[in-house]
Amino acid sequence: MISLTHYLLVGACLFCIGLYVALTKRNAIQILIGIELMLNAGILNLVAFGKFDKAANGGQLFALFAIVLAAATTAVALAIILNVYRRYKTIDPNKVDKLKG
Amino acid sequence: MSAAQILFGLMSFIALASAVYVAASNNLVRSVFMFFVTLFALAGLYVLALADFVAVTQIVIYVGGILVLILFVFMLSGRETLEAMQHQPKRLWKLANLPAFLICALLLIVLFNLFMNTNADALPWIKQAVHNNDVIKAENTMTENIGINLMTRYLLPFEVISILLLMALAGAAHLSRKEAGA
Amino acid sequence: MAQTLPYQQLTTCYYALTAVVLPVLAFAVNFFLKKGKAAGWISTIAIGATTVFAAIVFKQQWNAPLIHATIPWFTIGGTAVNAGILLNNLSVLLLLLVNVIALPVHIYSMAYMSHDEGFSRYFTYLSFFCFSMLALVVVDNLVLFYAFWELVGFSSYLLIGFWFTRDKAVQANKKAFIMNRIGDVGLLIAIMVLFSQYHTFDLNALFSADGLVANSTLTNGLWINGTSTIPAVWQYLACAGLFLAVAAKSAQFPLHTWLPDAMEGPTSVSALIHAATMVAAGIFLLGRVYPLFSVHELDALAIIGCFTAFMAASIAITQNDLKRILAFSTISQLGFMVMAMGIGAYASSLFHLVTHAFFKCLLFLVAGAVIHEMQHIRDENKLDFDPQNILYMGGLRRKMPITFITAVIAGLALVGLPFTSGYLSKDGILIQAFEWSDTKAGVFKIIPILTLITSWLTAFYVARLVFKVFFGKFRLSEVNPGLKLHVHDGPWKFNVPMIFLAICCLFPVFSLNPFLYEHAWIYKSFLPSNFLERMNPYHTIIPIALNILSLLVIYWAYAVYVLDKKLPLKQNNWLFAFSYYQWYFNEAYQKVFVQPVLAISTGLFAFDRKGIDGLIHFFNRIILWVAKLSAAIDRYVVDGFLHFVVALVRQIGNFARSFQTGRVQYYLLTTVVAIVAWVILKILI
Amino acid sequence: MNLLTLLIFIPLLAGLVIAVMPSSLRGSFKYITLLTAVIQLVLSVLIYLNFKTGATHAGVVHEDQFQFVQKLPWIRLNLGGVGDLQIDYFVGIDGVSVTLLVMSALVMIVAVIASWEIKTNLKGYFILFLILDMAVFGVFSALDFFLFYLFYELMLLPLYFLIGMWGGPRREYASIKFFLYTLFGSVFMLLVMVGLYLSVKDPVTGNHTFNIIQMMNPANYDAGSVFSALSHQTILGMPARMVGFVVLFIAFAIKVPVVPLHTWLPDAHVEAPTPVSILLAGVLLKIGGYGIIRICAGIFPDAAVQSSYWLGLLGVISILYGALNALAQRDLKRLIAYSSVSHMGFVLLGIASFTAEGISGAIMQMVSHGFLSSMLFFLVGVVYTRVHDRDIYNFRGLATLMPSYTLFVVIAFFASLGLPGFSAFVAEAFSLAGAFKSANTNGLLPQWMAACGALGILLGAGYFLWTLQRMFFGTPLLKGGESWKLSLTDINWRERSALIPLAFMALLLGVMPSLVFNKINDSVLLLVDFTRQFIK
Amino acid sequence: MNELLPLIPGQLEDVLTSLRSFVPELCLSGLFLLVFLTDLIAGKQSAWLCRSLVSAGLLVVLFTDLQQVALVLREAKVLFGNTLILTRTAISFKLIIDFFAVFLALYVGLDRKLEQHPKGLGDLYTIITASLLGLHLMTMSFNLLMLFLSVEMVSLASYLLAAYRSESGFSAEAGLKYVLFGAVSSAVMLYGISLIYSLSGSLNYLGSNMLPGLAAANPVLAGLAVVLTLAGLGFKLSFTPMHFWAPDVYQGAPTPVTAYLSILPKASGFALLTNFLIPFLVYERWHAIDFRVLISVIAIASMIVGNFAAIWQKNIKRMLAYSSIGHTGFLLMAVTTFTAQGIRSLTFYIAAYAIANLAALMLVTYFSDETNAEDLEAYRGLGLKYPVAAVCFTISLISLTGLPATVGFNGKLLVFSSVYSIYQQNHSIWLLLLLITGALTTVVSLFYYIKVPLYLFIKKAEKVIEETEEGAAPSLLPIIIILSFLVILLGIFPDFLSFLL
Repeated sequence: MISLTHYLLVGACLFCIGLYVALTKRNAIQILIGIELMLNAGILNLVAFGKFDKAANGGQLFALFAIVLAAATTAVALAIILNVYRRYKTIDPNKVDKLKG
Repeated sequence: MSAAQILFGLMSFIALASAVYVAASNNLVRSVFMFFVTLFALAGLYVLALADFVAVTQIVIYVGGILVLILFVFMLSGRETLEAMQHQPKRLWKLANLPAFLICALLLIVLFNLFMNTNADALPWIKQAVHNNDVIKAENTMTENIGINLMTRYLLPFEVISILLLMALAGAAHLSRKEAGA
Repeated sequence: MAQTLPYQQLTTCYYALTAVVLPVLAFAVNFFLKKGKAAGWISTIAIGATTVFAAIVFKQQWNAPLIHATIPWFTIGGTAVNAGILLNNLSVLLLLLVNVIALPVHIYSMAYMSHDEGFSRYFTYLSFFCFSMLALVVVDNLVLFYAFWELVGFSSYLLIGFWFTRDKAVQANKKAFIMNRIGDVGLLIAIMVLFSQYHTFDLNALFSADGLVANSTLTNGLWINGTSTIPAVWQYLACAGLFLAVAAKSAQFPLHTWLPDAMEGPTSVSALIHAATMVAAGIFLLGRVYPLFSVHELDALAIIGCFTAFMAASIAITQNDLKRILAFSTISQLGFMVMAMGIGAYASSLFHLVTHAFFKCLLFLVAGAVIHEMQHIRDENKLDFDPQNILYMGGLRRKMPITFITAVIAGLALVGLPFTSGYLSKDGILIQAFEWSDTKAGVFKIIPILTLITSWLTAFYVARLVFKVFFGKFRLSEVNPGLKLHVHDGPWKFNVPMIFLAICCLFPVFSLNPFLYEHAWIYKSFLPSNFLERMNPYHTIIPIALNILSLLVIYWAYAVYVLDKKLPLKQNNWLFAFSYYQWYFNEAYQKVFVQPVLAISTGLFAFDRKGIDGLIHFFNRIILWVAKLSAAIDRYVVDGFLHFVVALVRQIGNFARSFQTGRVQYYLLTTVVAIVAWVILKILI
Repeated sequence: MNLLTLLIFIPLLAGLVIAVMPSSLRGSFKYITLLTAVIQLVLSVLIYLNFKTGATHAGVVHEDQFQFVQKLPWIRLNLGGVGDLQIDYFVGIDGVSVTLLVMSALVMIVAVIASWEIKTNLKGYFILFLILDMAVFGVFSALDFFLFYLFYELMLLPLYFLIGMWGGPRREYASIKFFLYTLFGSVFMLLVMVGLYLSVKDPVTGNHTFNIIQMMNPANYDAGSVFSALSHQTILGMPARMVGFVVLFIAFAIKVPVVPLHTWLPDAHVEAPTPVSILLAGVLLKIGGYGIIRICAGIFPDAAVQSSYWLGLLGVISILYGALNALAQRDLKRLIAYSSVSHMGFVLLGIASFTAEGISGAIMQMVSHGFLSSMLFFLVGVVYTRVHDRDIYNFRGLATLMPSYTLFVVIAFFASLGLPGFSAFVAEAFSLAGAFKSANTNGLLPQWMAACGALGILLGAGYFLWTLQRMFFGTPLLKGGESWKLSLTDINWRERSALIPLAFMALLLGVMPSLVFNKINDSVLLLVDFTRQFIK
Repeated sequence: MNELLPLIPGQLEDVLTSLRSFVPELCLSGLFLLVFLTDLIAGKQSAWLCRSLVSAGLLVVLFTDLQQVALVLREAKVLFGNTLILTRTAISFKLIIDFFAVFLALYVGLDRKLEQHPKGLGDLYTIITASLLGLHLMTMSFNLLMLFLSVEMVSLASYLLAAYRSESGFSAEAGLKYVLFGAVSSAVMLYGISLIYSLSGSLNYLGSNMLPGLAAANPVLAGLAVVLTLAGLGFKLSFTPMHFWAPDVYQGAPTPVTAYLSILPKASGFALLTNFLIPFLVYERWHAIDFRVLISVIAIASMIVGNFAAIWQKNIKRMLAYSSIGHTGFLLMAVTTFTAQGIRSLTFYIAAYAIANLAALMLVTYFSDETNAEDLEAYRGLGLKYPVAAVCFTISLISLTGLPATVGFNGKLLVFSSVYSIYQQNHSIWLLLLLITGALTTVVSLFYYIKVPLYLFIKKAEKVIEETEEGAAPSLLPIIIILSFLVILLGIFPDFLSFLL
């Protein structure tokens, strides 16, 4: 039997690593990967606890929806990143800072 | 220590280690592939949590979908893009990242602290679920269950997300389309 | 009229009202007619008619029970303020006096101002003044009193600044108005104190024999009225305010300096306003509110009056400007009146007011006539000299006999020699001053003695004036030998008024007995005080001593100014040209009398200029300085605070937007920091 | 049709007419506006003549005693839990407002006449002017707090533009300063208004209400509500009613303006075009005083009475400070602006006394100052339009060049400095008398305040006479030399037609103050009576 | 077989009954498909067709919205197995959303820059229609899954819209920032939701487990879970400290999209927020977070940040963005009451804000199209050249400031009264601070709002105003006038609006 706390702890680590990636990387795609890590932390929690929700199965289904949404978000984000690359010839979000103040 | 626990430890280690690599690496392609590893490891963890369907979806969508998509972007944007992306200055530890690191570490400590203080296995609702036998056992096949739920209880989200995907498709297609064609 | 008055009284009231209203009609007509010579006649006819009405009112009302007629004016809160007239001896006397003085001055003015561009404007103002003055004397409540009190000051302002292109005139009228305003504020405060204590403005209710004021007492530091009790300090404040009003209007120390400056106005105006009528309004006010003053307050009045009298007289001695001499003389005489009020010689004070009005007015008219001629000389010979300086005049008695004679009569009256009206009134004051001082501590003896000295000083400067102007030779022609001299008496418009006024300066007008002031009808009508039984020796000694010494002084003056023809001031280089004896006299005069007096005089004048005026300038500067300071505060502190707030707001805004670096990861970091901070806060608390 | 409603909304109608007229007819705009103003004057005079006096028509705290009342249900928002939001279109007048209406109507006409000098953007100008016009009358007649506030705020924007678009060189600064200052006050007023609304219930319908009159009756307050006198609530540790009063007072004090909230006024006046200065000084400042009487003292009599010492003190400070500042000015318009501060100080002092004399004096002062300040600003405008300069030091001897003009200046100056025979004298005298009497009758103000206030009269003489002497008397000497001499022609018939009625009114009210006092007396007495019960 | 089988008929029955209360959303879905297909088929001409289709369709949706009012007269309806709740408030929000969507649908075609977008506008309509479905769901969602899903749906649509003008660097940049910030937010929210699920085992707000589970858990952990979820919502509402994206995105996005972003997601976000928070408040054993204090602090911070930072802005869109942050703060003020009255004032204020803000942004488009003016400096003297538009601009800004005789004032008044009435009961210092901040920031907001009329009317143009060749779309100004007229009309007769809400 694997303790749920362990899942939570792994999820927390994943979340924080993902957050760190999202905060520090100088590349939009890497940031996106960081975000995926964060999402997976959430999904992990849902799945782990979904074990105890057999009838409604909320956890697992939520995880499924989340995965699909993550995919859609990524698709959209990548399309946008591609666009930015066409305009700015960089995908470092810190160099894309004409809008500020 | 049961096999499940060993597997859990292994999977978690792989997932976290690869995630740390993603965080530490500056090479985009490598980090993408390490992320691939993370996802696999996570899928393993899902299986351990008796969510085989989710694990499969994870692999299919992420690996088959997202990662491929990312690689597509590399190619669409041409060779020079890839090079530009790869040739980033080597900065494993930049001072500028320190605040982010600190805040993430702090958050992690806080979360650890909170989770350790919470006996997750003894939460009231879990006890109640165990009591009601509302727990997924290893022998259950949940695919059927998921199917029924998707068509009844979660019919609305299921339909909505289809529209969402359609919209995302239209939008993403619009953005990536060549302008001259319009 | 709201009250039911007997028919007789009603007509009297209407006559009095007509007397007041006619000048304002004249004013209105002149105001709208603008230019034109008719203005003079309109005003003069109006004042003539007014005089007639005033005389009728006087005849009917003199020594009759007072008439108090009112109509409701407005109601404010619980207080109904009435407008009305109060006719008693005091008011009808003044009503008549003002008219009797004003009519000659009007006639005189028609000639005096005939060549001035502002002829109609002049009469417009003059009528307005007459209206204000006449109204002032008949009104029955403090609000109206204050109103006309200030309007009188306003018309004086207009008339002083009549030649508004002259800077000095404009400065002078500003000064006059502001000084009067100080007095007005005093009066206003006094009125408000009275109102808050007695809840009425009615003069009759307040100050009649058994009025509210008479029935309230000052005990144990409290001012007790039938209904309300307030600290006595408010009574002092009321009296102080009233005194301030009197001092400003009647040019008493320390608010007297505007009057000499006011001589920038036309001389005829000086004659009417700044000699006879308006300046007497202060005395009139004292007469109206007399019951309010307690013994100590009266003492203070006496002291100040006496001091003013002496000071002004001593200054008058050395002045060379004809009108200024007269102005200081006026101040001095007003000082007498105030002092008389202070010592309780109520009747004498008012009596002196009347007599003084005539002779001082006359003196001004004389001065006007002389100045008129001097101006004529100046214009004819195209010279540049001050036509008012008596040093340029001399020997005019042959050229201008009528003027001369009237001047002498007025001068004698001013000095107070027997057979003149001045003797009657002044004597009374002096005698009563001595009697009064007997009842007081020894120090108060100074007051009658100082008064006595002032009388002699008066004699001296009057003599000096007359001798300088009318005796000896015409000094200007000595300097400019080829001078064209067409000097003569004025037209009838000059002479008739002067002769009329001169007659009024003689004793029969006031008393058939030329020596006993107690027999004067005016005096008798004002309830003389009780301690004047002709028992005590003052009644004999004082007139005799006074007059003999006065004559002596006049002789000195004659000796110095007519026989000598040289100013005693510059004696040293000129002395040998004259007889030894005379020189000796001059020397003695210098050493014993003139120099000390002159020293005091110059000192006082300096004090007047530097001290009081200086003080006023100082205050002026302080106020201006405070004004600048408050303007600076306004700009830098009050507005500065506002600008500070604006800057603060902007800085907060700047801080808020400083997070907006345009870097999305920075945004995320900030957000996460906020969340983590919240969590830590939550854990800590 | 209710006369009052007609009076309020006629300008709006005219504004719409102008708005739809083509610009080619721009020459007629001013005549339309003038016609509107004249109609308003006629209406207001009609109202004045038909205004009944007597203790049964006192108004103030008795809703049924108001006259020319029109009360229509307007907004009924169902808000769920707390009942309907009850807002009425409720206008009516009592003694406090009736004279101000007539005064405003006359000043409007003068302002329209002064508007002849406006040459640009006529359409916008007159529309804004008419909106302002409507708002002014609305404020004076509104008896519903919401309506009052609506009109109150409605004045801000037109004024902002009127100053900002047609003003002098620093108009941007002046207009924004004015706007922010006033808005600062009114936004907090809004908070108090809401608090009052939630504290007061209409006894008939049981809804919360904005009815000002009902807010004056302590019985209408919900037990336990913030502003209920019985519940002794506190806001930030201070008694709630006191806080409410202070906030409202600050809002109106900015309008009055009371030192130290006055600094918008000199700037606004200096930069505003003449007609706007006239409106600002003649009408808008009065709204501050009116608000203090009607709203502050009416709704929070207890707090007003408690803080009357401070009100009086502020009044005295305004009187002296304004006068001193006026003395230090060399811009004629600024001088007059500061003199307004000084004169409006009397209003505050009179109100603070809570005596019949004081309050009547204050109202009289408002009416009087309405005429006189309009006249003064009009007169400044006369010189300014001719040579575009107002510096006192740049002129000398104008009396010779412009005798009629000088005559009006003299009248206006002397009337302003409180010369008897003009309205300001009666007003100031009774404001002071009230303040003086206060110590004796209700013990609210110490006498020294009145005495200090009297000093303001003296200082007033100082700056006006100085100006007269410096600018008008003496031999003519102008900075602009001959060209100025040519431009400085004496006033024309149009200017006269504006000045004469003002001078006449100032004189008339000075001679017959009963024209005002008779109409206001019952209301004032009632108000004094009403406040007296709160004096401890 | 499966133990769920017996439940299937009941649940299908529930779905079928729920569909009856789901007509507007069904219509929207149909409309979406229609537009999507039209866009595909019609190709180049699609913009015009889609526009008419969307506008007409939205009118139908509006009509069905109105019909729903009758359904919930007595009580709220729970639909689709507790995933949605249909209340009167939700209908109000839907009405607001659909009403403004009609205007937006018209507006997007009237913006020259968007109109000239080389890839056509057809996709835009597709995205908007789909997002409307998301918005509708947001207003009704009563379930964490639905919450996440609908928020994501709207977010995705928003990213796409912000980045829509792919030829513009600004648009792309705005899209990038938006998507990155948004994706992190949604990840955070998902994590928060997962924690809530972990602690309670339930996704339904009113499920038997959710609140007891959370209340029983470690308060910090439960609080954290809720706060992380709120963070995701905060992103949609752009309240401080989740506001950072807003100025950049609002400025960079095409102006009609800015209008969309500043109105619709905000409105439904508030519906979502209240739906999410109210169960916590109703549940008396919940003590982990005092939402009233939390929301008050956020509201105060938002009002201060938004209004104060706006003072510095030179670009009008950016200024409006900051101001919209301030308005969010003000709206949160209404949320803090958690009463029916408060919610009514909330909807009223949103509607008021939306009208004025829409008008203002349309005017930004108008001036930008007429003279290429984007910054305040470029507005110099335009007021005299375009008096009608400038007057409308002034009116709408006055309404945003909240001065009387405009609808914004009534909104402000209602919000103040609702907060006040709560303050009267509990004397919370936070509410008082809220009121004071609200008042103060109103003054501050005037400071920058008035700059626009200042530049339009009062500052004189320094150089000749250059007009663009084609100028603004002719039908833009009439719409603006209608909106401005509404601002005034509803300012004087707010009953018309409150009747609908």
